[in-house]
Amino acid sequence: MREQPLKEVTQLIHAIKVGMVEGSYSITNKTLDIFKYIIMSKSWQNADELMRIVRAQSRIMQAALPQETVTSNIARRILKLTREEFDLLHAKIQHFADDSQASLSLHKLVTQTSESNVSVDYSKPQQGLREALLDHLQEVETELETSSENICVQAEEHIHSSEIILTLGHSRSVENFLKRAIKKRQYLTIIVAECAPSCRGHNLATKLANDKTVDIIVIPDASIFAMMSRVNKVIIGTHSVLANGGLRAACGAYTVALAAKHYSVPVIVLAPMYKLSPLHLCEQDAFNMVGCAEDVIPYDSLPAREAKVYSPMFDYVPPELVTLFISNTGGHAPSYVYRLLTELYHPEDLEI
Amino acid sequence: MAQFEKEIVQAVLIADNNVWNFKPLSDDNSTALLPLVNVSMLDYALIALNRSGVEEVFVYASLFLQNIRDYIKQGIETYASWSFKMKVQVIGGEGCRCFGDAMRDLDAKALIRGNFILLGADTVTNADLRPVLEQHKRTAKFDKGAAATLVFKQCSNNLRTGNELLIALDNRNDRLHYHQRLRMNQRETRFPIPLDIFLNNSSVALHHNLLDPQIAIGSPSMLSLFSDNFDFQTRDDFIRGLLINEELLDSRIYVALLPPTQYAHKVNNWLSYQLVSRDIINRWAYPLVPDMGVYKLQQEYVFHKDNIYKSHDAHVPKVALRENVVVQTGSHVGTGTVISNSVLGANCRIGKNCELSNVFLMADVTILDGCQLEFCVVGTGATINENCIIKSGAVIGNKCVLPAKTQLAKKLVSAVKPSQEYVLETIGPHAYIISDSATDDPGDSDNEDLLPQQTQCIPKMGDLPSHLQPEDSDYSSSSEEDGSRAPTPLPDDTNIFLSEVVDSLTRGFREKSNPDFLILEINSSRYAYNMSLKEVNFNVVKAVFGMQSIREPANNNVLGAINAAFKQLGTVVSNYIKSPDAMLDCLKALEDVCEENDLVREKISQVVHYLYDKDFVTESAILAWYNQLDDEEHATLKQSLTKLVDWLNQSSEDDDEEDDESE
Amino acid sequence: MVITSEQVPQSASESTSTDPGAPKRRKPRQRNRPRNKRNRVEDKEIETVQHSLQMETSIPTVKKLSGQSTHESALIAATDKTREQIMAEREAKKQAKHNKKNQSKTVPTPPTTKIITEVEQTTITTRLTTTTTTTNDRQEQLATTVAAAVPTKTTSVTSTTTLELGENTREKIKAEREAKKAAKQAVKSAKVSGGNVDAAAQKLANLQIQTAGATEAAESEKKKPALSKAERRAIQEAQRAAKAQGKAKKDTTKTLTAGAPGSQAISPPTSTIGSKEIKRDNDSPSKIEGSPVKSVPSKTERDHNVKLFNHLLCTSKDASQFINDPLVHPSMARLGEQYAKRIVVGSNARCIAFLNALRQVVQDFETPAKKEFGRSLDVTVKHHVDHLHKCRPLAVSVSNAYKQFKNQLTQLPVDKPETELKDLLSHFIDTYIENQIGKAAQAISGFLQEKITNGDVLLTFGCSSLIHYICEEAKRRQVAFRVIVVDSRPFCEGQEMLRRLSADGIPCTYVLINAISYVMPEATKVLLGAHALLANGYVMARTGTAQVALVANAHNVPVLVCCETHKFSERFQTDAIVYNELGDPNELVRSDKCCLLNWQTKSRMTPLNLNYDITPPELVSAVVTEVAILPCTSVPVILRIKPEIGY
Amino acid sequence: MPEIVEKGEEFDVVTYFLQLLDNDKDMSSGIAAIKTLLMILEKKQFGTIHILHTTMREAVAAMRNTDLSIAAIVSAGELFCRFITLSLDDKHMEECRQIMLHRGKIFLTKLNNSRQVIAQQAQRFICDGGRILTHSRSRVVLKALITASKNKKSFHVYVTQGGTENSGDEMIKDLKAAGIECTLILDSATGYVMESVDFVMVGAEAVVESGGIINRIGSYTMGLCAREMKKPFYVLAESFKFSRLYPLNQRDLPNEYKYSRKHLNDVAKVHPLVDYTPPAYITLLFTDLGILTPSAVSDELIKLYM
Repeated sequence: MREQPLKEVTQLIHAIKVGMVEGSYSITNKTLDIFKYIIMSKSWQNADELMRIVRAQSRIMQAALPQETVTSNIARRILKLTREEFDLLHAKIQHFADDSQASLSLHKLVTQTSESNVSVDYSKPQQGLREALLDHLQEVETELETSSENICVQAEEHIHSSEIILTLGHSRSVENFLKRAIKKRQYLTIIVAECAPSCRGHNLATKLANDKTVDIIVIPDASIFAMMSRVNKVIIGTHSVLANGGLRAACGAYTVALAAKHYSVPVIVLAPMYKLSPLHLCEQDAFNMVGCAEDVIPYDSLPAREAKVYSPMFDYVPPELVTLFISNTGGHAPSYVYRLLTELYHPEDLEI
Repeated sequence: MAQFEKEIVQAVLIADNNVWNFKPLSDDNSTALLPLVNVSMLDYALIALNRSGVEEVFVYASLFLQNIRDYIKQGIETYASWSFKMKVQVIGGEGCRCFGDAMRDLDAKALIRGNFILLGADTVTNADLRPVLEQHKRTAKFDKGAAATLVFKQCSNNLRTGNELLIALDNRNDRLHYHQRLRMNQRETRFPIPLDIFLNNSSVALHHNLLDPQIAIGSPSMLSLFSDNFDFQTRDDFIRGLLINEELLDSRIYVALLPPTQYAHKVNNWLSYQLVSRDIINRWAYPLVPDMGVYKLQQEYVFHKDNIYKSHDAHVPKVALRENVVVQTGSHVGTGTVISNSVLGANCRIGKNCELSNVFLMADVTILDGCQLEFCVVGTGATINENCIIKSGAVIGNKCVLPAKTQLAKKLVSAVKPSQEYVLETIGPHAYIISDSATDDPGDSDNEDLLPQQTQCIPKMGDLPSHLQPEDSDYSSSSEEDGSRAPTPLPDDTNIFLSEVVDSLTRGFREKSNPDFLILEINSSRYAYNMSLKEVNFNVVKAVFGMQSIREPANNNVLGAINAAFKQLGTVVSNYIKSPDAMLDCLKALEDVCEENDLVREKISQVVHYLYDKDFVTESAILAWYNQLDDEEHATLKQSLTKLVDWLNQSSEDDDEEDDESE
Repeated sequence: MVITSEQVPQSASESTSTDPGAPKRRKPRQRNRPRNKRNRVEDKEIETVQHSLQMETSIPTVKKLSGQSTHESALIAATDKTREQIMAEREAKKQAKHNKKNQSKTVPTPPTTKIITEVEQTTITTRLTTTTTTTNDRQEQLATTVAAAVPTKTTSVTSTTTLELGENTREKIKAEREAKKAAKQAVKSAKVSGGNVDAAAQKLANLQIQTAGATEAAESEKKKPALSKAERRAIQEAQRAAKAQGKAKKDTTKTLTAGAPGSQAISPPTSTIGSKEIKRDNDSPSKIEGSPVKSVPSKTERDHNVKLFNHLLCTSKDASQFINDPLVHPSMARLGEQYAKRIVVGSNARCIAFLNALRQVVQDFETPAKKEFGRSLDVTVKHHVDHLHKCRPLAVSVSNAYKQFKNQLTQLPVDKPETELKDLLSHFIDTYIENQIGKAAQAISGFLQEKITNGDVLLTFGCSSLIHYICEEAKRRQVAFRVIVVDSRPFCEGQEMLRRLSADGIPCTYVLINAISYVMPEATKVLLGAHALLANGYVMARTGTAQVALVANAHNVPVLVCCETHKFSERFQTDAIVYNELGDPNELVRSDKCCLLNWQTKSRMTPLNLNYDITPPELVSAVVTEVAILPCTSVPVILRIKPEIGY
Repeated sequence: MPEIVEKGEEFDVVTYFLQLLDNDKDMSSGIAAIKTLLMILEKKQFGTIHILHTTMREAVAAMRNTDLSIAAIVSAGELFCRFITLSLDDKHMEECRQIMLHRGKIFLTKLNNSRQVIAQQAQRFICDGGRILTHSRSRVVLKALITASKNKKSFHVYVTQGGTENSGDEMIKDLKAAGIECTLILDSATGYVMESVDFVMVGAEAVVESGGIINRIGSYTMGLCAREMKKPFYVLAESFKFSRLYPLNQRDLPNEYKYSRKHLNDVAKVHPLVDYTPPAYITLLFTDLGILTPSAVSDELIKLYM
């Protein structure tokens, strides 16, 4: 990395590493703040420079925290925004309308005219761009804040009364979603797989159990399959959604999805927009992230030291195992994710 | 001491420890900068402090002060993760020779304002020290004389690295009473523990499986204590001194044990270096693992299966890496080479068809084709030419150049020709084998933990003993899972039991202690080893005869000895030998004894008769025993007994009466 | 302080406890295991109790008379008996000689009947005295254990059993002594009424039969013909004998009085049963103590039941309900306890343990008066099995073994004497263990050996003795393979598996079950143990197995289920919920700071701890049995030909 | 001026087309077709758009009559026609012809380096030490593999023979030349090899609206196997191969796609040359428009033709 990281960026990275900032929502928020700060700063004169800075910083973050895809997602959003705003202003000046969202497509390929294929040069200064960006950022922020809420409101549409729902681990959006559902519907039974070794499922269970009208069953991960035969719906959160509609979700999600498939139980995944990342699952190893061996088996148990002990954090869930995505903009089929992505990010920003 | 609000947490980091153990790599750089899994030890320590919320750190160095200064500076520039929210200062002077001096110096400088964390630069831990600090503060509230809280880690590791401890502490207030390091080379069979510890304290707990990661929480008084007594050279001196004359100095030491989930270990020699490297690579010290970008901002490695950490731009074919390997950037490995359980520093070049296992390469090492390395360390910039075979704990110093076909084992090789007396052999223009014995005055290194027994030689790397002695089965939990076939249980339980009984009996005999206690002891050990009653009977008798006094009795008067013994221990024996079968066991035991102790064998008939007289065994038992003795095996025994037996047969009644009278 | 100082070596040795051994080692181990768990305080207690007993036994006879507490007095009684019996014995001998001397003069006239009855009485009284004494000091000892903070059952058993040994011998000896006395009296009377000696000898003989332990004395008697020397001595001792005998009388009476309360407590029993009975109702209170105080009050338990599983009885841990049943043989009682406490787990282990216990029962079984051996035994065994079922639902392996045993009973020949039948049965049990478990395992591993080849990566789940055996075998054949051990909370049996495998030097990888998709790509074969194989080809095994099979299928890894045919079951089942076993929900609580702690307080929230799940046959590539490698679907076939297997 | 101009010295579409292909073995028939059409556009004068269209259609038809498998040609032709219609506006015929020619050039250049783009995209999926199965010969796949091996990735490639004309052998030859280790296997060995490979990577002659592909016979089988063995099935195809066709199954596939010209009159005896692989069996499509899921294809086509 030739570019020097900003102080804020390094601090954020450290905070995330140490675990002071956790949960993709808060990470996203913090990242957004940083970019906001960058935009407000006078360090750039034109869109081009801005984009370069953003790229650089997000690249640094990516290198430091390859697992936290949300940071680069936000960066992409920013870049897209800049482009759009720029084009808009540009268009205002010389009446030239460019179908901004139409990315690199067959249509474009065919209709390319000489002038349109030389890409817009962003380097020419554009007054009012900063302001435009800032208030556009406002929208993004609000979207971020409301995303969880927007997902919750759809709870009624997906859960009927006296359903048996299975979930895994503890995802913030799932928690809210289920709470909403519990409020609206009676006699729900919620089965929570504990998701060892961290067993965050326990927290979720205790959080939900405050309500009288719902039955909470906590099961070890081993009995997922056994219970699945009675489950009507599987509702899980995810760490991020990949370009092909696959998931990178908490470890164990794959088994859940597979079991659900086996009993043909619909699998609903709650994924706010900022978790959509235009990446494909390439080399398995880089994809995953392995935690502490200590969690799995105590260090003092001597045989453990002879053996290799893994506690991976994520599972890849292929799209065909997912029935439905619920994002803050509504429900989507996994096969439609690509579209969302093209709307969300500019194709030239896919590789930052 | 009473703290005002908002006191900043300070820590003292003692650099360059155990210089001697890391020869020759410690010759031209500080041990604190010795890379462990490609991250210098100093970083580990600093990160540990940072993670436990320390705000100000004083790195105290005496040797290579400048290097450390530079290193810290550079670290801060490259956003080393410890540089956040933590102020790091390097202090120290060439003058200071040992830990004690450092402490005194610090006291003089008066930098420490409150309780502080005291850490060796060679400590690797992921522990959060805040709770320990709190604990120390609490104890300090109650006990103004609380000088320090030592932090230990429980570890059932059957490998000695020189950090193992035996301590006695008051398990009500965790106060340290006794502190002894365990020997590294030959295992102790018994520990002398001053009796008064038990006399003066109502409850004492002994911990014999502790590891000393060189972490301590110090009160300001600790420093002053050092400056007051100049004989305190090392931390151990300090502890010893305080323990010996507590009331004199009116200050006490407390102990805190780390929770089992937290990792802490000290790298004080190559052996522990190897051990800790393995643990780090196996992710026991998480998050202090290579792929978490421990101290760099960026992540350097990609984690692959089988604990392979490969840098993004290392040109190493997958097939070359077996398991537990870390490969730094820019390293290149030739075809046909196989690497396992090793660490490759930056820009290492390894030729074709080499075999590396348990090898630790620093940066810029070049290894040419066909070499075989195992259990060795190769310093920065060293070059190893074709077809060398290096193994079992050899250490190749920085910039060494080994000529082709060199074969080394257990040797330390240094590039520069050191002062004469070390050099054993010269194998090349840039390779001198130097002596690894630390016999010379260890004072010249900061002998913070140079233990007397370490002066024999520097512990080497080697094949770590398998941790799996059958006896450490921590989980019988599902042991019943097993139907008929399981690892056969350890046979020597009974022997341990026997030896213990012998011990307690001999002691009891010597100290004329109350038989009740002896019985109690025996019972307890009986339960400990889960002996059946039969075995107990058998062993007790065996033990009685196995006692020193009977094995080598004064002027070979066995009977006398036995008589004496039984006078003292009769009650004990009779307590076990009641039923006929017990008597039979007893006699069988005797049988065994005869095998070992010929004095007894000669006098066997008398012995038996003695037992009979003293009513330990009945006539019927003796007869039964006699009958079941088979003729060829115990011919001598039998014929020596015949007399007794038929005498019994007839004259039973007579001595019966005597017995009746004597009752 | 001495004690505390002792703790260290002790604790050390405890941490390094003995580890699983062959079945012969089983019993001690079972006793040993919970010891590790037990807190040391009450460990000491026990010892002190023990020790106090022993001390008192060794108090010189002078002090004896000053017995305050019933406990001590009882002991004293016991102790001075130990002294007396020696004397008594000797007297008896003298008497015997005496008779022999008088033989010549005596005139044969047979009033035998009366004498015999007399003998009977004496023996019975002795029984009573002995038993009562034992009860007394036992209860004392229990009292102390009760005082001790919740001792686990097994400790008290160890202590009691150790005592028992002592007791038994003491009883024997006493009995013996009484016998002698009886004999003597008999002889006297014989002398008076000119009773013939053969009668007396006869009586002595059958007395000896009754009172084991008297034998060698009897031997000596028989061996001693009327030697002239002996005779002379005998004469000169006559009066001393009289004196001694008087003394003996005295303390029998004493013991009788001492024993009085105890004796009416028990209905005067027949010899062997009687002693057993006492042993039982001595053990029971201790066991009740021993059963861990389950924090789950039964009511909260009830409204915390998962609706889906209301039909499954959650094995109630209330020990008393299945302990103090007078008709249960101690070995069975213990086994039941071990089942309930999950000390004996794994269908093989459970089966073997059951059979061993069964052997005990058979050995100690006595046909009630004019009952047919097979039938009555069948009844008792049935009762025992029910008892076990109460403790924990029977494993399929066990119930199968039981079935086999039953039809063995029906096939028993009628004409043979009881002892022979017993031998027959125990032999049957041995063969069953040998064939169904031992041989089967060998056969199965034999089948699998050619399936395990160099470079294989076996993936296994939980801990299965069979699979461990197979791996050992493969290792012995120097196959270069490694094993991935998949484990799951809360049982974590995989850790045990890992321990054993790495003890054999097999390279292992250890993951929890939700990480299985991470390791599955490496795996080349999946080996699974089974609890049972159902008739519709479904595999019933430790919960999680199905998941492993599922993921394996998703990765096209062949799944082999290893299962001896004695685990095959006629049951049909299609999901894990109809029939299953609920473990203790508290096991899910990880630590005291786990938020699941005291879940009972939370409304409507239940940790659910299923024991088994059902793997559908389509997920299983093959079942490896000792018969052959089969598809799941051919289980019924095996079931059909099952009787021919093994024996 | 009147349209009878230039009717003379007939510019023969087919010969031109064929010789284009001869000159450059690596050129795909699609590109050739478009080149030819452009050439026509250049060479000829058109009075009206109608005429233009007709000529184009004729040209396409002519090219279809050649012996090559037509899928690519058809799609390319359609694309070009579309291109014309889109770029036509009510300007004077002549100038918009100029525009067309200009755009055509750009269009062509884009198409030409599309392979390069695709190869780049495929890189991250070709992992070191992997094993790849591919079906007979595809220029795109070849390019992708070669680029991969260029940046220090070692992997093994299994190549199927690919029916009667053993195009697999050529593939092997090329790979060997590029220093990639590879094995030639029978088409019928697909199922056997599938177990051991990491993923399948095939080219395509046409990508149809469903997102499925039309490719040399055997691809379908391969897809089925891949699905059964849960291996990813990647397709590499340039965007001009997208064609507006929606085959329901093999039978529904038009004959002229399946059979070469000469057999068309009776197809009872002969083997089809291509088969249709439904989208369900395809994991991803690598195109110069980016990495697409099958469902994205129809999206593209819709955008173009609506």
